[in-house]
Amino acid sequence: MDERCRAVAALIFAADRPLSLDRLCQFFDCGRAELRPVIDQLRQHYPISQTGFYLAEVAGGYQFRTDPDLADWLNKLNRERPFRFSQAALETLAMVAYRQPVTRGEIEYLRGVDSGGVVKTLLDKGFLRILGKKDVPGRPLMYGTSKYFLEFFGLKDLNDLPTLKEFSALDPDLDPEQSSDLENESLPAVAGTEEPEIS
Amino acid sequence: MDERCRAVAALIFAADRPLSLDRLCQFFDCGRAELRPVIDQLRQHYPISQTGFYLAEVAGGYQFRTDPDLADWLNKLNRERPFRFSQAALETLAMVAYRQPVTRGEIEYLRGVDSGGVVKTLLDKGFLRILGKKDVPGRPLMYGTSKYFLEFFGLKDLNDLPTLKEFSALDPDLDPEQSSDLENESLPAVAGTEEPEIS
Amino acid sequence: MSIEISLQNFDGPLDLLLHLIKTNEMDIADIQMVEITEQYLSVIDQMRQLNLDVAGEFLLMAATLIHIKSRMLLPVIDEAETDEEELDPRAELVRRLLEYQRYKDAANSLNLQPCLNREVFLRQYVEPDIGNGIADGDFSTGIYQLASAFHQLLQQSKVEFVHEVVREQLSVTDFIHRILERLAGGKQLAFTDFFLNGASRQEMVVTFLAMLELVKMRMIKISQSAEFQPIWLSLAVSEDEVEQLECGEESLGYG
Repeated sequence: MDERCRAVAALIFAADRPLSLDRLCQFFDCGRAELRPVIDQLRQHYPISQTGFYLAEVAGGYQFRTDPDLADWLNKLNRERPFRFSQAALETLAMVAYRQPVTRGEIEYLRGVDSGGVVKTLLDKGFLRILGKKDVPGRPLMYGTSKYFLEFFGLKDLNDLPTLKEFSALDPDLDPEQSSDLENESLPAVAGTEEPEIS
Repeated sequence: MDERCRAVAALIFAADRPLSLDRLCQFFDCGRAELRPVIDQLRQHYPISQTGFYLAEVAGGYQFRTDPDLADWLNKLNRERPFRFSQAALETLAMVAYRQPVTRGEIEYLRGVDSGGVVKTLLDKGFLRILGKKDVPGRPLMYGTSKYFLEFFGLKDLNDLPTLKEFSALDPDLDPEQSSDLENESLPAVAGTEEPEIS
Repeated sequence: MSIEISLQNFDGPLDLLLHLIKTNEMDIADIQMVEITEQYLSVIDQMRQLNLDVAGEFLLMAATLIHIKSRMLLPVIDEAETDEEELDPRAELVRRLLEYQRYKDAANSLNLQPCLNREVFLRQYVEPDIGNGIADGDFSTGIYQLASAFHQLLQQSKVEFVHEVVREQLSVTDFIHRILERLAGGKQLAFTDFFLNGASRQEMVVTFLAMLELVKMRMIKISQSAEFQPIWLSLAVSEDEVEQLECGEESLGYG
């Protein structure tokens, strides 16, 4: 391994957040094309499930992480209990993740219950962030997921979210337009998430 | 590498201090003689000056550390660490954002502590700018947020800041009287509210 | 069929409905409204008998179900312009249930991802020379953190702040002039008259400072007939001298 490759590994190792390719390029004052092979070499050198920890691609950057299958061992080390999501928090987080930008009203329509408290908790924990205000009367706040959300779930980016399962019972005659909408929604819909009809 | 060897590597990697052989023996419920070869295998796998970081024996334990010859790169990382807001900086910035134009005296009145240093840091980092001098005795400087502030927080303009009413609406436990008081504070106050000049 | 469920186990009315549909092995696209409505209402009833608070959302859904059920009993008017949704009063509900089911599934699959500090761990050790004294948060700072900081500030200093909102500039000079104005024409006013109800702490302090300044300048007289008797304020100089008074904050040392 040449010095630059070693330096890249050391920087990723020492950084407290995932380091993006762009950030690394700034350090070495070079283009992405030059560093990409270096990253590839390192990822080959630190593959998953080989030596206890591996070079992962998360939240738009690179980070060393322990192998997930060693969780039981590592939990012995960890005195603190890991953060546990309530069903409500998880549902809300999923809605925001797949439908962002989304307003509180939209979340509440989808869930059928008041969600202010859950949204606040998720904001407090850093999983959500405020994206701005929606350009409709009342200018409600729009929410989206944070970088920490990606880091927490080990996702490269939003496209890395697990695809939404198609619901088998969906009757294609019921509302064809709607069902094709649903298919496309495995990806976060950025525009055209229809306004809920809240009376 | 077998699972125990990988687990040892992962534990050393994730621990917040060097792990001693004895401590590791506790984890695996086995004797030193059994684990010593595992450590040796890992030290061979992570030698110094090979891949950017190595398994070091320090303070009576084992720990992964970056190669000493890469210190220049790592110092650069530390220097260029993205600015993290301290609570004091965040409070002060919030205060200016919502109440601009605001004087240092007003910030200190609300925060209850000397804020000169924080204001200077925020000016240096480009989050704040000087709007002019207030037309009151002493002509104190008035501060406001900069264009960079808007960029940093992804805001179109100051109206994009969540109003405090919206904010407290997330928390159902907040007492209603308080939130109606806050309602008036929803937009950055433009007119100067001057502190009494009490020395 | 007897249903023994507690509403607490359900995230909301949609969750409860989905559960009922599943336990009845119904086709979600063809919900038997009479049956489902009955079962739903009986769950709500059970909760009420137990004197438990039934959240408004559950009641709203009950009303919706009854409404749909009654609409389904009406004859279908076969008009050309009625669209599919109007043909089936359940359409809206079915769509919401399907959508909700999808996010429930999504939530579960999200939970199966390896999570930080649950399945996956990061390097914890921080080299001693790292860190420049700036407090570390474990996530980045955004608008929310900003609004939150301000909100907390306001809560901490609630009392003072509320006054500050309505208060115009308070300066000792202003208060000196206010006191002089009120005493004009040789009036004598009680000390307490200057501290009316509703005055903020700052106003009181500044008023008091103004009085002390006036005494120091020998502009006013303060008198009391006996201990514990009212304290009276009056002008110590002629009106002309009052007119000539020039004082700024700086000359008073409050600048």
